[in-house]
Amino acid sequence: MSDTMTTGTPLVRLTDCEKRYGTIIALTGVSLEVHPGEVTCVLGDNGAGKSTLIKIISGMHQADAGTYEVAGEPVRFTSPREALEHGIATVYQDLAVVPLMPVWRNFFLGSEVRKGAGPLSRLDIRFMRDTTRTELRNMGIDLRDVDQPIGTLSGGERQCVAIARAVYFGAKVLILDEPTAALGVKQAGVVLRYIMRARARGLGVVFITHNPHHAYPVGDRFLLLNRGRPLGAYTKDEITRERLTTLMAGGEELEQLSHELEGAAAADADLGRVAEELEQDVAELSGRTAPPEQGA
Amino acid sequence: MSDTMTTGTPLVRLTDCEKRYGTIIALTGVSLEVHPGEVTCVLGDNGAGKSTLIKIISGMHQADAGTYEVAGEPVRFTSPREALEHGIATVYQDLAVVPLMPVWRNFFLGSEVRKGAGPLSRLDIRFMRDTTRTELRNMGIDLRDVDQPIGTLSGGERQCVAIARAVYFGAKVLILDEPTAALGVKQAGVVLRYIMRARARGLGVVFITHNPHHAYPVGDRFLLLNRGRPLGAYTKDEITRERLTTLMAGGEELEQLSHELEGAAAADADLGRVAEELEQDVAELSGRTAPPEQGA
Amino acid sequence: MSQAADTAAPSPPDERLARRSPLARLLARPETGSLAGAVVIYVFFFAVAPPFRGLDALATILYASSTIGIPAVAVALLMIGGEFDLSAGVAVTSSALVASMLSFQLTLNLWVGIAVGLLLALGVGALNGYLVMKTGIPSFLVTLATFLMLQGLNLAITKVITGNVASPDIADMDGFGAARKVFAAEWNLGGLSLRISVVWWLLFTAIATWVLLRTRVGNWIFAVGGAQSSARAVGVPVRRVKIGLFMTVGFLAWFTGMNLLFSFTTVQSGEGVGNEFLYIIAAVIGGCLLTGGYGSAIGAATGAFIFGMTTQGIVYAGWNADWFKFFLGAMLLGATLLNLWVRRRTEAAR
Amino acid sequence: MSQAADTAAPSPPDERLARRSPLARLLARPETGSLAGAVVIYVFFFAVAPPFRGLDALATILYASSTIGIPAVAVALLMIGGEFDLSAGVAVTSSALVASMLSFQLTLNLWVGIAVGLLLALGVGALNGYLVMKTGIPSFLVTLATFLMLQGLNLAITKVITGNVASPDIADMDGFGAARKVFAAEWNLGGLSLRISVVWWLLFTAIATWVLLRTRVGNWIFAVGGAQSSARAVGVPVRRVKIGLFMTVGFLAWFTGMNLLFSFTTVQSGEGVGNEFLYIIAAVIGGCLLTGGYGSAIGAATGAFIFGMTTQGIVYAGWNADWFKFFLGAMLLGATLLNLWVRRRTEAAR
Amino acid sequence: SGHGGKKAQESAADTGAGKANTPRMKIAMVTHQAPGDTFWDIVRKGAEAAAAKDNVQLVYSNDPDGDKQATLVQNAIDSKVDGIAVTLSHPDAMAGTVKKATGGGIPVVVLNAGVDDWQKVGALEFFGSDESLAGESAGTRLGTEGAKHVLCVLHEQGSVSLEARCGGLARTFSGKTDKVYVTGTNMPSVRSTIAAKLKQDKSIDRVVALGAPFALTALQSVKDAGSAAKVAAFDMNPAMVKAVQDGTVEWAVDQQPYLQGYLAVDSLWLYRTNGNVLGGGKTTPTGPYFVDKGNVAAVAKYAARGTR
Ligand SMILES: Nc1ncnc2c1ncn2[C@@H]1O[C@H](COP(=O)(O)OP(=O)(O)OP(=O)(O)O)[C@@H](O)[C@H]1O
Ligand SMILES: Nc1ncnc2c1ncn2[C@@H]1O[C@H](COP(=O)(O)OP(=O)(O)OP(=O)(O)O)[C@@H](O)[C@H]1O
Ligand SMILES: [Mg+2]
Ligand SMILES: [Mg+2]
Repeated sequence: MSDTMTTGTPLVRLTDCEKRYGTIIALTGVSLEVHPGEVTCVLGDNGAGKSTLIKIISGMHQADAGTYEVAGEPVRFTSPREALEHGIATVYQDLAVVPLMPVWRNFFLGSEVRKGAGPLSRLDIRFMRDTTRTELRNMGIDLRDVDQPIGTLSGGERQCVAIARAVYFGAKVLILDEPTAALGVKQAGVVLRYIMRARARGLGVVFITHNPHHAYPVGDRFLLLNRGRPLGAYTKDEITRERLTTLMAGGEELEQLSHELEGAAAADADLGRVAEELEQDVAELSGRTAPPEQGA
Repeated sequence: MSDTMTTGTPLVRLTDCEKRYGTIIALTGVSLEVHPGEVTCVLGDNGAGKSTLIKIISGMHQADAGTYEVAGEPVRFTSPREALEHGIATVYQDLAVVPLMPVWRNFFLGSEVRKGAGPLSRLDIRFMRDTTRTELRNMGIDLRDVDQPIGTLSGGERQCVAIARAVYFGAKVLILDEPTAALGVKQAGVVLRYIMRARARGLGVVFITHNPHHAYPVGDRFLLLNRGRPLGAYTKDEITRERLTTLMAGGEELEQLSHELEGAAAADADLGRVAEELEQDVAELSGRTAPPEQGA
Repeated sequence: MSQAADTAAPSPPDERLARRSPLARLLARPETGSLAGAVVIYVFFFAVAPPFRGLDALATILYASSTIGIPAVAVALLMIGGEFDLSAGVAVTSSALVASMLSFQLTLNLWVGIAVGLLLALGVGALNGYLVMKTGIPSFLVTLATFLMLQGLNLAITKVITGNVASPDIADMDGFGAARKVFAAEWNLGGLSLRISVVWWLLFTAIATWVLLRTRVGNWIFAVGGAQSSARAVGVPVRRVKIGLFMTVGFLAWFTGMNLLFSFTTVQSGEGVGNEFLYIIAAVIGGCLLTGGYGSAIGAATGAFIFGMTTQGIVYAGWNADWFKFFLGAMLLGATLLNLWVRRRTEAAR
Repeated sequence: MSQAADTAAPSPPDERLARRSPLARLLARPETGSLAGAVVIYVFFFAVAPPFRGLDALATILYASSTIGIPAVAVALLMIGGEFDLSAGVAVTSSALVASMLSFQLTLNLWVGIAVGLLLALGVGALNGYLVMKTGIPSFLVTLATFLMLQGLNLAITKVITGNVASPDIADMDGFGAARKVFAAEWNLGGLSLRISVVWWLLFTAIATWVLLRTRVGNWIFAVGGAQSSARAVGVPVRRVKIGLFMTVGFLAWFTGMNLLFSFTTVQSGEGVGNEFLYIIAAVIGGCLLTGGYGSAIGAATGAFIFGMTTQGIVYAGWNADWFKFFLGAMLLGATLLNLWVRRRTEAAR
Repeated sequence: SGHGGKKAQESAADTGAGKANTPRMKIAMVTHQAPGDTFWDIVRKGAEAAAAKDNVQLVYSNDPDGDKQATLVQNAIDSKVDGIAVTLSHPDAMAGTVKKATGGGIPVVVLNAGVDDWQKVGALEFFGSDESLAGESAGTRLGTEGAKHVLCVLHEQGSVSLEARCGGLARTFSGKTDKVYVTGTNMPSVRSTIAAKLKQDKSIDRVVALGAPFALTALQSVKDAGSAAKVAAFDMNPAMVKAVQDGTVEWAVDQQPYLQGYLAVDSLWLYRTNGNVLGGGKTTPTGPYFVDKGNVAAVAKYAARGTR
C-alpha cells in the first residue's frame, strides 16, 4: 500500500471500511484511494464485495464502520445526490435506469437541462434528444429512436446509455462497475478510450472489471478483494501483468481445468481438440512467455 | 451456409426468421441450425438481434415470419414452458430470476422436485437446498445462505445461479445468452467447461458471447448477425480464428483507436505508454503472428 | 432447516456471516412483526377494557375476525400472485343470494342451491382471471367492472325474483340443518359460544400456508407475483396459476357467503359492498405487498385479527362512539409502526 | 419532435424501422385509446338518450366529472409516482369543514378559514408523505390510517363544535361572495349553466400535463414511480418528490373541498368517504398503472369524464335504477376493452 | 322437498286498481337510498302503484351522497320531467338544484326527509315522518315501559336522519341513552359489535335498532352477549312482522313508506291535472305509527306482500 507514486490529497479516501447487510458481512477492513489523473482498478472474484465498495463511494449505501473523505474532508453521504454534487458520477452494475422512460429522459435523469427562467423554465427537449443520440453514436450505438423506452433496448445498448451518461456528467471522479460486461468488442474499446481520456483530463477513475486485459493497460493502482477482505493493493510499479492475471484468475484452477478436459479426451477425440485449445488460452492468460511484449 | 459437417435432422432449425416489436424490425431473414453434439455460436454487435433470436428459440417470443422446427417437426411455441418440455433450457441475458425469492426456490422454479404422493405431495426442500448449494459450489460460488433472496446476490452470483439451473435441467438443447458477462475468470472457465461437457453428452448448444477467445475454441458453427440481418454463417472449417475475431471486433476500428491514442501521446507521455499496450492487445486480438498456436 | 444444509456440507462457520442468537432468528421471521402488533393490541385492550378480558369476548372477536379472515386468506394469496380482486366482497353476497333464491324459488333442497352458488362463484373467479390474462387489462379495472356488475345483478335480480331487496327466509327448508352445521354451527360450551367459522378460518389459513411454503403451486404463486415474465421464462404456467388464484378467491367468497346465509337465514342484496377492502386491508396489515411477490397467509390471518380486535376492542372499551374511526386509524397505524420497529430491531441485532 | 432529431442527424431512413402512416402515429399516442372510449360512450348515449343530447346535459356531465376530475389529476400524478392516497376523499371534507367551522365559530372572514383549511390539507399530505418515506410502510396503509383518523375527526369534531353532523351555513358571512366566485361560480349563458369548476378542472389538467412532460419535476415523478432505487442512484431527490406529490393531492383535495363548501354553503361531516376510490378509478381508466411509472393527466381527466358520463348517461337514458351498477360496470369494461383494442390495432398497423 | 320455499309463499293478492286516462306524464323520484335498503323498496312500491294508476312514467334514481343526489335532480331537470319528488336528507347540498327546478316551473314535492327545509326550496308538499318526533315518541314509550338504559344502533355514521331519531329518543327518554355505530353492509360485524357493546355495559336493557334488518341481527347479539335486553326497532320488513308477532321484537316504529311514495307521485299528478295541493302548506305526516303485538295482525298480510 505504497503512497510513493502520487502526492497531494486524494480525491476520495476510504479507510477501514466495513459494510453489513443484516447478518451478512459484505466488506470489512477495506481501504481505497482515488487520485486525480489516476485509474484505480478494483478486482476480485464474484461476490468479493466490489459493487458494495463502490456503492459506498457513490452514496448509495453508508459504511457501518470506517471513514470516508472527499478531497480531504470527512463526509457522510446519505444519498447519491450528494455524491453527484461532489462531482462523483457512477455507472452501477445494475445500470440504474428506469425501464418505462424514454432513452433520452433516462440519459438526463437527475441532471435535466432546462431553458427559460422562473416558472416558465422547462426541459430543453431538443437539446437532450440530440445530445443523447450523438453521445450514443460516439460509442458505436446507432439507436433507431431515442424515444424508445429504455427497457426495450438490448442489454449492451442499455449499458452504453449508462456509461455515456456517467461520462457526460462526471466532473471529478468517475466510477465504473463492470462497464464492459455486456458490450461488444468495438463498444468495449470505446469505453477504454473514455477511461483514458478522463484520466488525461485529470479525473480520478475507479474501474471494476473481470478482464485483466482491460485492467492492466489502463490501471494505475490495483485493489484486490477476496470474500469481502483486501487481498492486496498495488501500484502499477509493484505488480506485473502476469502476477495480476494469476491473482485474478486463480490461475492454478484454470490450468487444472484444461488438464481435466485432457483426461476426458482419452475417451473422446473431439473433446481433446478443445482441451488443447483451452490450454493455449490458459497459457496465454496466466503466464505469457514472450517478455518483450510487456510495456513499461 | 454449408450442411457438410453433420448429417441427420438438426435438433432445432429456424428458417428465414423475422421479428418485429411494433415498428421496430429486430430480426429479418435469419436462419439457424442446432445439431446434437455441436456448439452454435451467435455473434454480433450490441443490438444485432442475438437475444431476440434466442428468445424465439426458447418460446419467449414468436417469430412474425419464418419456420421453426424441433427435431424435424414444425412447432409454434406459445410459451417457454413448451420449449422446456422439448428439452430446451435457456439462460436469458436478463437471467429471469424472481428477486424476492430465495436462491434455492429460484434454482428449481418451474421444475420443482417433490416427494410424497397425491394431495400430500410436497416440495423436497432439503434436496433442493443441498443441490443448489452443491451446484453453485461446483461453479466456484460459495453462498453464505441459499435462503437469501436472490435479489441480494451480487451480479455474478446471480448469473451463476441462472447458468447452473439451465445446465442442471437442460436435456437436449442448451441456450446461453452471454453467460459469462458478469463472471470472474474462474467462473467463466467453469462455464466453458460446462459447455464442453454438454457438447460431449450430445446436447446441442447455442452460445452467445462478445468474447472471441471464448467463442472460437468451443464453437462448431458460427452465425454472425449485424443490425438484425445475417452477416454470414460458417462451420469451424470455413473460418479461421483471425477472421472471426476481425469480423466480431470490427478489427479496423480497434486499430484506429490505438493509432488515435498514439497521436495524443505526442502531448502526453503517460498516455503513450497505454497506447502502446493497447496496440499489443490489438495485435493479439485481431491477428496473432504465431501460426503453430492454432489447433485443428 | 439450516441443519439440512450443514449435513450436506459440514463446513466451518462462514467468516462472512455475523452470528445471531436463536431469539433474533425467531424475531426475524416475517410473521413475527405483525404477531407482535396483535399481541400488543390485545394486551392493551386487556388492560383498558374489563369486558374484553372474558373468554366470551375473545369468542366474539374471533368470530368477527373470521368473517374477514376467511376471504382475506384467498385475497392474500391473490395479492402475493400480483393481482387484486375488488369483486370479492359482493361475490360473497352473490353466492349467498343465488343459493337461497334458487332453492327457494324452485323449492329444491338447499344443497342444490349451495352447489350452484359455488359454481357461480368459481365461474366469476375464472372469468376475472381469464379477462385479466387474456386482455392484459389490470385486474383492478377488470374486477372493478365485475364488482359493479355483480352489485347491480344482486340488487336487480333479487328485486325481480322476490319483489323485495332481501332473500327469503330459508330456515324451514330441506337441508337447512345440515348446511348450518357445516357452515355456521355454533357450540355452546358453558355459556361460551364457539363458532365453526373460526375453526374454518384457522384451517384455511393452515392450508394456505402449507400450499405457499411447501408445494409447487406455492412456489409458482410467489414467482408470478414477484416477476411475471421471469416466471414465464422458466416454465411456470402463469395463466393457469393466476386463474386458479382468482377461483380460490371465488371459492372462499362462496364459503363466506354460505356462512352468512346460514347464520342469518336471509341476506340483504346490498350487503358486502366495501368488504373487499377489508380483505385487502387485512392482507396488507399482515405484510402482503400490494405490488405482489411477498406476503403470507398467517400474516393475513393476523391482519384480520388485528382489524377485528381493534374494531371490537374500541366498543368493549366503551370509548366515545363518535371517535370510533379515529381510534381505529390510530391503532392500525400503531400496530404497523410496531411491526416495522420489531423488524428493524431484529435486522439491527446481528 | 422527430424532426428535431432529423435535423441533428440528417440520415437516410433506418432500414430497421417499418414505416408508419401519420394516422397510425396519432393513434399510437397513449391518450388516444381512452379518448376513443370516451367518444364511443358519448355517441352511444347520444343515440339512446334524447335528454342527453342537449347542451345543458353536457354541462351537467362536465360538472359531475369535474368534481371527480380535479382531485383525480393529483391522484394520477401520485400514482405515476408510485404511491396511493386513500385519504384524499375525506381530506376534501376535512378542509371544507375546517374552513367553514373555524370562520363561523370565531366569526372571522371566510378567507381566513380558507387559508387554514389549505394549511391543514397540505399538512395532512406532508404527514402522509413523511411517514411513507421515513418508515417505509406502504402508502396504502399509511393513508388508510389517516383516512380513518380524518373520518373520525370530521365526525367527532363537527359533533363537538356544532352539536350536529353538518357544518353551519356560511352563506351570509364576510368573504362568501368573493370566495364563491373563485371556487364555485356559475354562469348562466342562455339557460345553460356553466360552472367554474369545469374550467379549473381543464386548467389543472393542462398544468399537470405540462409539468409531467415538460419540466424536471415531471421527469422525476415518472422516475420515482418507475424505479425508485434507480432514480435515487442518479440523484433524483426521491423523498422531496414524493412528499411534494402527497401535498399536491392535499392541495387539490382542499380545492375540491372549497368548491363543495361554496356550492352548497354547508358540508356533511360524513361526506367524501369512498370518493378516494373514484379518483383512483378515474386515474386507472385513464391508463395510469397501479404499480407506478406510467400514466398521464389527460388520461385521468378522460377517465373522470368517462366515469361521469356513464353515471349520468344511465340516468338520462332512464334505465331501471336497480340495474344502475350493472350498466356502469358493463360500460366501464366496454370502454376499457375498446381502449385496449385501439392500442393493439395501432401496434399491429406498422 | 316440501317445506317452506316459494310454494308456501304463494298467497299474496295484488293491488288491482283502475287506470287514469289523463295524458302520459313523466315524474322523477330522486332519493338518498343506499343500494339494497329494504325501506326504500317499499317507498318505490308505493310510488309505482300510484304511477301505474295515474298513467305516469316514473323515473327513479338514487344516491346517498348529497352532491351526487343534487346532480341527479339536475339530470331530471335536463330531461324536462313534469314533476319531481325528492328527499332532502342533505338539504343544503340539494337546495340550489331543487330551487332551480321550482324556479323553472317544475313542481316539486318532498318526501321522507327534509321536514324543516321543504318550504325553503319552494316545494309544494311534504310527506313523511318527522324523524325527531318519531325518536321522541319512541323515547317516551320506552320511558313508560320502564326501560332504564337504551342502546341506539346507528347503521351509518354521519346520517342526519339517524342522528335525529337517536337525538329525539335521548331527549324524551327518562333513563340513560348510549349509541353505537355499526357497518350496515357487513352483517357479521353488526352482530359482533352490538354484542361487544352489550358486554361492555351490562346495564343496557333495551336495544333500539334504527333499521329493520339490524334489529333482527341485534336479537342474535343479545343472545351472544348473554344479555337480557329487549329489542325494538324503527321501520318494517316482512321478517320484522314475524318477530313482532313472536314477541322477540317488542315493537317497531313505522313511518309508512308506502304512503310516502304513493302520495308523492299521486299529489304531483293531482297538481298537474287538477291543481290540487295537499296539506295546506303544512307537512303531511305519515308516521310515527307503532306496530306492536296489539296491531301487528292487521299489518302482517301487507307486510308479507312487501308493501308495509
Ligand atoms: N442487499 C444485500 N443483502 C444481502 N447480501 C448482499 C446484498 N448485496 C450484496 N450482498 C452480498 O454481499 C456480497 C458482495 O456483493 P457485491 O455485489 O459487492 O459483490 P461483487 O464483488 O460486486 O460481485 P460481482 O463480481 O459478482 O458483481 C455478495 O456475497 C452478496 O451476496
Ligand atoms: N421489446 C422490445 N421493444 C422494442 N425494441 C426492442 C425490444 N427488444 C429488443 N428491441 C430492439 O431490438 C434490437 C435487438 O435487440 P437484442 O436484445 O436482440 O440485441 P442483442 O443482439 O442481444 O444485443 P446485446 O449484445 O446488446 O445483448 C435492439 O436494437 C433493441 O433495441
Ligand atoms: Mg458487482
Ligand atoms: Mg442480448
